[in-house]
Amino acid sequence: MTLTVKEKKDVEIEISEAWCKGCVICVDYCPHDVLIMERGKAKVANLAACTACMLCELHCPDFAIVVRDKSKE
Amino acid sequence: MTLTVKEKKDVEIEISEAWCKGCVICVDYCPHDVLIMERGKAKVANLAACTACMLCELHCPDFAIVVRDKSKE
Amino acid sequence: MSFRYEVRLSGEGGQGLVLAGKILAEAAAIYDDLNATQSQSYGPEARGGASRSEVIISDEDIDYPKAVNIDLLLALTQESFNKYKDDMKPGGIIIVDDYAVRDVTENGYKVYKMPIIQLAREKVGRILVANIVALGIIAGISKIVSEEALKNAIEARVPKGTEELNLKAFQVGLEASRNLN
Amino acid sequence: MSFRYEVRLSGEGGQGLVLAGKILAEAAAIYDDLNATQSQSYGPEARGGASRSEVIISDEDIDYPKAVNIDLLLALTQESFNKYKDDMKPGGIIIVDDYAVRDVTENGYKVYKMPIIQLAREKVGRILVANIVALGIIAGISKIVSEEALKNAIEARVPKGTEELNLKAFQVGLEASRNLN
Amino acid sequence: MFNYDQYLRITKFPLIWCPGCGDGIVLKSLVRAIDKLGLEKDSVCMVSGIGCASRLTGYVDFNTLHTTHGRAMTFATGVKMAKPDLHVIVITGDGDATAIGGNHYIHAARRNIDLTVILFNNHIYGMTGGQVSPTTPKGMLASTAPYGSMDHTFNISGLAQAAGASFVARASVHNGVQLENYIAKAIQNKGFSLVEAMSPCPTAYGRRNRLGAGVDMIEDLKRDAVPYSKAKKMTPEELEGKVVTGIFINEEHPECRSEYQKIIDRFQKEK
Amino acid sequence: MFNYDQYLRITKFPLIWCPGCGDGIVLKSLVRAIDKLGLEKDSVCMVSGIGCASRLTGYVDFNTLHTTHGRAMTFATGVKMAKPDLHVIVITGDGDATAIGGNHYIHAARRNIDLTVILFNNHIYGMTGGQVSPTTPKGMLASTAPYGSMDHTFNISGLAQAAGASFVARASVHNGVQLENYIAKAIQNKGFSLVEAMSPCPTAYGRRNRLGAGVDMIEDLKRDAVPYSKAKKMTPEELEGKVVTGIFINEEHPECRSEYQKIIDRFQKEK
Amino acid sequence: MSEKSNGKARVITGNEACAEGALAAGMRFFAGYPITPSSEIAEVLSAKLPKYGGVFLQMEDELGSIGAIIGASLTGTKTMTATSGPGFSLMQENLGYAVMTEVPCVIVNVMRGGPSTGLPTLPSQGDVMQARWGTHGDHQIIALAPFSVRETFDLTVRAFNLAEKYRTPVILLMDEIIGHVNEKVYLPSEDEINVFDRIRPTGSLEEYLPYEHTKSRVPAMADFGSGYRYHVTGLAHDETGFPTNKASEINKLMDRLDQKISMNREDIIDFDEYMMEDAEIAILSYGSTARSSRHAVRLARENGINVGLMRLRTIWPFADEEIKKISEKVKLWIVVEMNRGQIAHEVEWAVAGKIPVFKVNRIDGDPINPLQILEKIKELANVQL
Amino acid sequence: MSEKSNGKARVITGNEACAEGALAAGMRFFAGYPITPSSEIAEVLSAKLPKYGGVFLQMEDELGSIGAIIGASLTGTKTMTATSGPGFSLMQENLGYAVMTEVPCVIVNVMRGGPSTGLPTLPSQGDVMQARWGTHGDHQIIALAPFSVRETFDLTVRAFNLAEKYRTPVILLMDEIIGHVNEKVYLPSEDEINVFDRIRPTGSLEEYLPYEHTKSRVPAMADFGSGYRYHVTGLAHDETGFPTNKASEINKLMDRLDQKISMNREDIIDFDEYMMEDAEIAILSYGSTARSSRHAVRLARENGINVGLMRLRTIWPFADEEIKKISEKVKLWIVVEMNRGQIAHEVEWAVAGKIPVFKVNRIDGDPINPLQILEKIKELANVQL
Ligand SMILES: Cc1ncc(C[n+]2csc(CCOP(=O)(O)OP(=O)(O)O)c2C)c(N)n1
Ligand SMILES: Cc1ncc(C[n+]2csc(CCOP(=O)(O)OP(=O)(O)O)c2C)c(N)n1
Ligand code: SF4
Ligand code: SF4
Ligand code: SF4
Ligand code: SF4
Ligand code: SF4
Ligand code: SF4
Ligand SMILES: [Mg+2]
Ligand SMILES: [Mg+2]
Repeated sequence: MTLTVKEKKDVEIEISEAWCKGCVICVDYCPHDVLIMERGKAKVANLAACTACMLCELHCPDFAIVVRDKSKE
Repeated sequence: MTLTVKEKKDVEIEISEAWCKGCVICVDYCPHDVLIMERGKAKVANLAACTACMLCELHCPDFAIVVRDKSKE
Repeated sequence: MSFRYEVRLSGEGGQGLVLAGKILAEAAAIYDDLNATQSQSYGPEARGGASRSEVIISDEDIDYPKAVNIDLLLALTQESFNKYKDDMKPGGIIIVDDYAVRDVTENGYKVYKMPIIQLAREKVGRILVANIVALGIIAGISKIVSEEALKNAIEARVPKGTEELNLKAFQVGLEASRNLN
Repeated sequence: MSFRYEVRLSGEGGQGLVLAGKILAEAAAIYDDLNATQSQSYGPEARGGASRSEVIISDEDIDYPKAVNIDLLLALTQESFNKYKDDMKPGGIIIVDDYAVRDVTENGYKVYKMPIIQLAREKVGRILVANIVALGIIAGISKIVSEEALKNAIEARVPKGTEELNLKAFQVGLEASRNLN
Repeated sequence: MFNYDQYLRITKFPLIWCPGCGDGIVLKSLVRAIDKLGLEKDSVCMVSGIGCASRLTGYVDFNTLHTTHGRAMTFATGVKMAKPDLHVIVITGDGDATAIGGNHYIHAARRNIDLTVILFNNHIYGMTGGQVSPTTPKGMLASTAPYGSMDHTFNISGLAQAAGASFVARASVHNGVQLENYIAKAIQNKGFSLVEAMSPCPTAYGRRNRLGAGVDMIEDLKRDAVPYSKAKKMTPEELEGKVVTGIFINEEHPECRSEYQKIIDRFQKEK
Repeated sequence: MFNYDQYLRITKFPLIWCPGCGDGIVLKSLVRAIDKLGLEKDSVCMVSGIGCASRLTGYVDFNTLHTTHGRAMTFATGVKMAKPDLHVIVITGDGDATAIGGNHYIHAARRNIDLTVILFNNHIYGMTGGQVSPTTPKGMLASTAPYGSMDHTFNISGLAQAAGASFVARASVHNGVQLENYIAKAIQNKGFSLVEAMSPCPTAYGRRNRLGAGVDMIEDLKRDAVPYSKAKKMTPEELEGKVVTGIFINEEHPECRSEYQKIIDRFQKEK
Repeated sequence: MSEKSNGKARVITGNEACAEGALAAGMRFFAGYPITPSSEIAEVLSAKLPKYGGVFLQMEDELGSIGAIIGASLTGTKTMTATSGPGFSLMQENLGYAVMTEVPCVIVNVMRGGPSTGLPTLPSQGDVMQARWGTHGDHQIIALAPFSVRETFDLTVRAFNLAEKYRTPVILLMDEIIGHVNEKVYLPSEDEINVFDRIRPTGSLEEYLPYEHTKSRVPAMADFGSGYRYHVTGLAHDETGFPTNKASEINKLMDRLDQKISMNREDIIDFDEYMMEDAEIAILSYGSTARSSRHAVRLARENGINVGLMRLRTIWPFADEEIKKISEKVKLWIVVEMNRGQIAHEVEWAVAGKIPVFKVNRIDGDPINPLQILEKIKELANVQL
Repeated sequence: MSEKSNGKARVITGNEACAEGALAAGMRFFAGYPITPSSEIAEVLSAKLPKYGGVFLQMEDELGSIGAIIGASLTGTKTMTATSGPGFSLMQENLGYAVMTEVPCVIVNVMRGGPSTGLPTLPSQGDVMQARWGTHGDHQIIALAPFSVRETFDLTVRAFNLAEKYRTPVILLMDEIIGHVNEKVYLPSEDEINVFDRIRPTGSLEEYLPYEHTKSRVPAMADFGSGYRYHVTGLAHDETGFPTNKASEINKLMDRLDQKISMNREDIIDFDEYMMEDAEIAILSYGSTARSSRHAVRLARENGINVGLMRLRTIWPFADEEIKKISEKVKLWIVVEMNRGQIAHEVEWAVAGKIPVFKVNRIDGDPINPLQILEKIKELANVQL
């Protein structure tokens, strides 16, 4: 149920399909159009653009999106 | 039960013994020492001094004192 | 055989009759080792109006704590006398303040008209202790509790600092009752 | 002999199944002059989660308004199908959305897998009217209420201004069911 | 002399209140205010809760309603909404209105419903024998505050204002005329109007705190009174222990029942 | 990433809240604030009433208490008075706290008891399907206000201040970080602390009033937010329709349980 | 459940029917606080009352709601509130006030699962005894329970009529099933409905005794503002309405309050008998469980079992004498209800050991299925008959 | 009523004894709102609790008072509130919450005349049925009624013990006479008193089931803050304490709540028999009217009538089986109470018609005089025996 998108970048975004309710809030908050909606769930469309600003994670009401900034770990 | 003190003056003070609870408020308010307490009830002692200022009547909590200013009637 | 002695103290709110009843009960129960109950009736407002305090003294368990067959009635006001004079036992004792209670229709009772409030004012100096003066009179007339017990109970129960005043009031009452004999 | 026909509409909150049930009941009761009841079950919160709406249609008084022996089950989601598929009458009709409900263990029922939501989206243009598309399919397959009655009921019940859209949805459903034959 | 009798149920007299209780002075001011405004007796409805102050309704010859503890405001709201022509006056105590009845108090104020509330503030639960009230000043004794009241006290008038009242005033029984004037103004205001009447309770509050008889407590109220105009220029320290009297707010804002009438007028034909 | 899981009962997920409901955002801020302060999980007690917001207590791994409608404040008061070491946090809605629970709300504030109240203000009764609330703005529709809400709305924060609260702040879910900061400050304050969290209810409020989805309502909150510092310089007309955010009060005054401790300390030997 | 009438057929819920019945009975003031599963009553009335010139008011809580309807009723208006268990608990103090002061009003409780917050969206009949005894002090109460949407309309009207006739609050005990079921009904037109209005005084103000010990035991009731100025208090009071502590006056009041209900029990008590003529087994039920029971009776009859149904429309005062009478004809009772047997206890009391009383209960939020009852019937038919 | 003990004799009221009993039982948190005739309990405790390191809190109302004591109890503290009829009505919602969430606490109701404001200073026993059924939803309750000052002390201690043992609110039903009568007592010393404390969990947090279906039906209860983090809700819940709508889980909870009382009825039910050995007439009474009854029994015995007294100390759960057993030995019952026969109704139910049940009642604020009872005894002795 968990879609993990990994790329060679330092950022990793995890979206739980089971918890995501498709409210579009994360998409709305993302300053870099990283996220899109697909069949009622959020999805990472352009991970490369992600700056790990965390706005999406901060405001997802359903704890469905997790952004890992590995450079900070 | 009603003590009516009539004098030739224009003022008449009526104190209901049944209703008076002896709280001394009228005596305290009277600027001219017209009233005194006697055996736990208010009593007119010096009607002549009364100026019909009405303070006693205004503040008797038990509706026990009535001041009639006949000059005004 | 066991005995049950019923006392009703009546007057108006603020005359300290609940306290007097409690002292009487404690005297009997704690110091004379009898049983005793005290109860009171409230007006609709628990303040003002006629007041009633009842003490039952017995050498047995007291089941019913209300007076139904009164041995001794004290009345400090006419209103309270009128309201609470029923339920007297034939031959019972009625003690009234002679000034406040003018109208006593006495048939079959021992009636004592005593200047209770006057004694408090004149001999003790404070009307407030009329209740304790009355206790002295009750003790003297009824002998239902011992003087000693009542003194102890008074000392234990009245506000600190007023013990002497109250004991004096008790003494005044006691003596007034002695003068009757 | 009298008949009792039980319909259960299931899906998730927001799919309009309560409204669909109400329309079905009104079609039967008001326009086809039968008796009908509609009732629903709520989750603990009356919002979200699996939703169930039941319609009983009969030519007699309906005492028990809950489905116990279901003639027709509609399921728009897998979750609701799993939760509400019990109590089917042997030989009863099961209509599911072919995309959302993948897992149907059919033994002894007439199962119709229909692209209900897809029809709503593609042929009517709004997913929201899938409930009415489903009504069209139900009408076509079960014939338990007349097309006329359902059309009247839809017109009377849907929000003003959406009548045409909904009637179209109904028609789409109806036709989809006709293509089955 | 003022002829109170026409407004009173004198067969119920004497009043049950204790000697020196200030509640009777408020009652007098209230009657004079009604007389001054020339209100018909039949047009006045007085609603009270439970408490010493709330017994007032038994003594006045209006449509009178002695309700349950804390709920007077809600009964009054029902009366007013159902029969807006009545002048609805709520009689309540500090405990009745702001302890158990606090919610209805702030909501009636919020709605700005046309009620006139006379709140008798004696800093104590009088009727039940002197328990601590939300208005008992810090440090004062009460039967359930044997070591002195501990909590912050409500500013009753301030609370009504914050909640939405359109008329708020405070006066004390030491000045019966002022009280009368404020009550009259409160009745005239179309909206939620509060008159906080400071009234001594010698029995349940004064005695335990050695404040003397009612007459002494009235003297204290006289001494401590500070007019609002003057108070505005004083520091909190200077105001310590003072009783600010005056009209704190007197504004017009939309009144609940009148607003509802607009809805009725709009839809009544539609039935 | 922030590791929420350690504070959550994830087996109870997904949350019951509707898609786009803002309550989850407040929950997140709350968890981060607690983490920031480094509170022990065992030392935290969360108490809620009834309503959508109040379902929060089921999802957090603390000592959690889901009480009756409107009474959370009183249960929390009991917890705090009996076990002052616990950090007691009240989770409540606008209806829960200021309609049915209004009295306990103002009294808890009056006592300045050390509770942290997170009040989810979504302008509506969400749980019961969209009835009008004391905070529904005038003119807005609700299932029991089909012709538009008629009454004056409570200024929830202002009311807490008037009643005696020592910390009062407002933030909205559009700014989760600010919310987190205010909550942390509120927990740190020893006294009654209110954080009014503005949260969208798309289902029961947004839909009926055609305000779009949750995401749209959050955009509106973003648009309408005015910092307190700026708002102080604005006229009431300019503030019309705005949501003032910021810390309105942050003062120290005597706290109920600590004051009581003084009494215990004074008398405990006396037994 | 769809008795024909002049009107046209509608499909509405019990909650809607309750609102309609109230309007038909002349209710013009509603105050309430939302709670599942009763909220729709308020919602319908918030839209409709202004059209009738009436007032809808959402109060801050249930304590306030019942306070407001009592106040409004005193002005001569017919008033109502609606709630469910938790709110009903909060109304108990003022419910007693309405009994004591004899203020007509109708309180609707759409029962859901309890105790406490319990099962907010699921049906129950768990508040039946609370309706009888929820407020402090000895008192009488009237409570009605409808079993269909149409009957909800009818009993709502009746609730107002009884409230007005006997100057007393009347409780309408619905349950979630009845409140939420959509059902076909023909609602009666205005002229098909009997509406009773409280008796108002006609004499002079001086003669008016608002709590007069009349022969009917129901004193005339004046509207506030109509010229009869009088006093209303929840304290024990005399015939003039003023507080008293006199035992004789108190007894007079208490007896009258009791008698106005107990003397008129035949008028108030209402029940329905279904297939009882030759019944050997009698089922007793009310509200939605009476539907399951009736269904079960039909099924049992098909199985050749002589079973009938006594369906209470009036829960309080209790139909004990009527039950006693039936007990002489039948062999046993089965009491069916969505609680642990609250009314069964009263049936046992009424029957006083003459014949056995069995129970079919359910308290888990699921409605009682007719088959559950049928099973019990069969079991008892085999063993007992 | 003054059973000797080590202590020294004191003359105190029932209200004072209640406060003393609570302290002796370990009560350390009291929240209340004043009301006649219970206020003295709060007054005594406001002075004494700080001396015990406990907390006294006057709340804004009764709704808040019961909320506070439930909250405080969850921290592991023994808690109490005291009120009278009107306040008891206001506590009903949260009383049900305490039942549902199984939070021990003691609620004292010093009964005064009702309904409504009624007779605030006069005695009554009118809230007996309310104690049983006042809150919404089906539930079990424990209620005790003392008949003397000393027994008030004892039953207050017992109320706490039962509350702790069965994780449930316990109601102490006093009446104004017991509350206000001053009586001689010897209070027991600490070591003469049995105090029971709730069972606390000992296992790991992970294993802890706060609503476990144990054999005893009473799950261990953890203190908030002690490391067992769990969830408490008034919604129907499973063994973990989280809300559920599953019928099987709900039934499990409801049955356990019922069984923990019903399975232990013998332990909870407590009554006293006085001169019952050879009694032909049995009086049943409780609280202060049991004093009048005992007095009457003595008088009747002096008249040669074989009468005895069954005096209930536990009102709920009801001693129906015990009554049934006694009914086999006596010829008739007389139930004496200051209401219209609330417990008499239950006696009639228990007796189920085997022998007649008569009543002596009073509802005018006057206590029942022993002579009133004696008269009834004599009348029945003549007619029936
Ligand atoms: C529900 C309820 N709780 C408590 C009481 C007891 N009670 C009667 S009056 C009162 C307080 C009165 O105080 P306040 O309102 O200040 O009026 P006052 O007597 O001081 O005028 C209380 C607690 C009651 N009658 N009803
Ligand atoms: C005594 C009582 N009355 C009414 C209800 C029904 N009820 C549950 S939640 C709620 C209102 C919720 O509104 P709010 O507090 O704003 O919370 P939200 O759901 O909006 O988060 C109501 C009226 C109840 N549970 N208990
Ligand atoms: S972390 Fe920032 S940039 Fe990356 S997806 Fe989230 S909102 Fe967009
Ligand atoms: S914000 Fe969260 S719930 Fe909403 S769409 Fe994005 S991931 Fe899904
Ligand atoms: S009227 Fe004035 S002067 Fe005359 S007695 Fe009264 S107070 Fe004194
Ligand atoms: S003010 Fe009134 S009651 Fe008081 S002493 Fe004077 S006359 Fe009597
Ligand atoms: S107790 Fe106080 S408020 Fe009540 S009547 Fe007496 S003095 Fe007035
Ligand atoms: S109804 Fe509103 S508040 Fe409740 S969960 Fe849904 S969106 Fe959130
Ligand atoms: Mg006061
Ligand atoms: Mg809300």
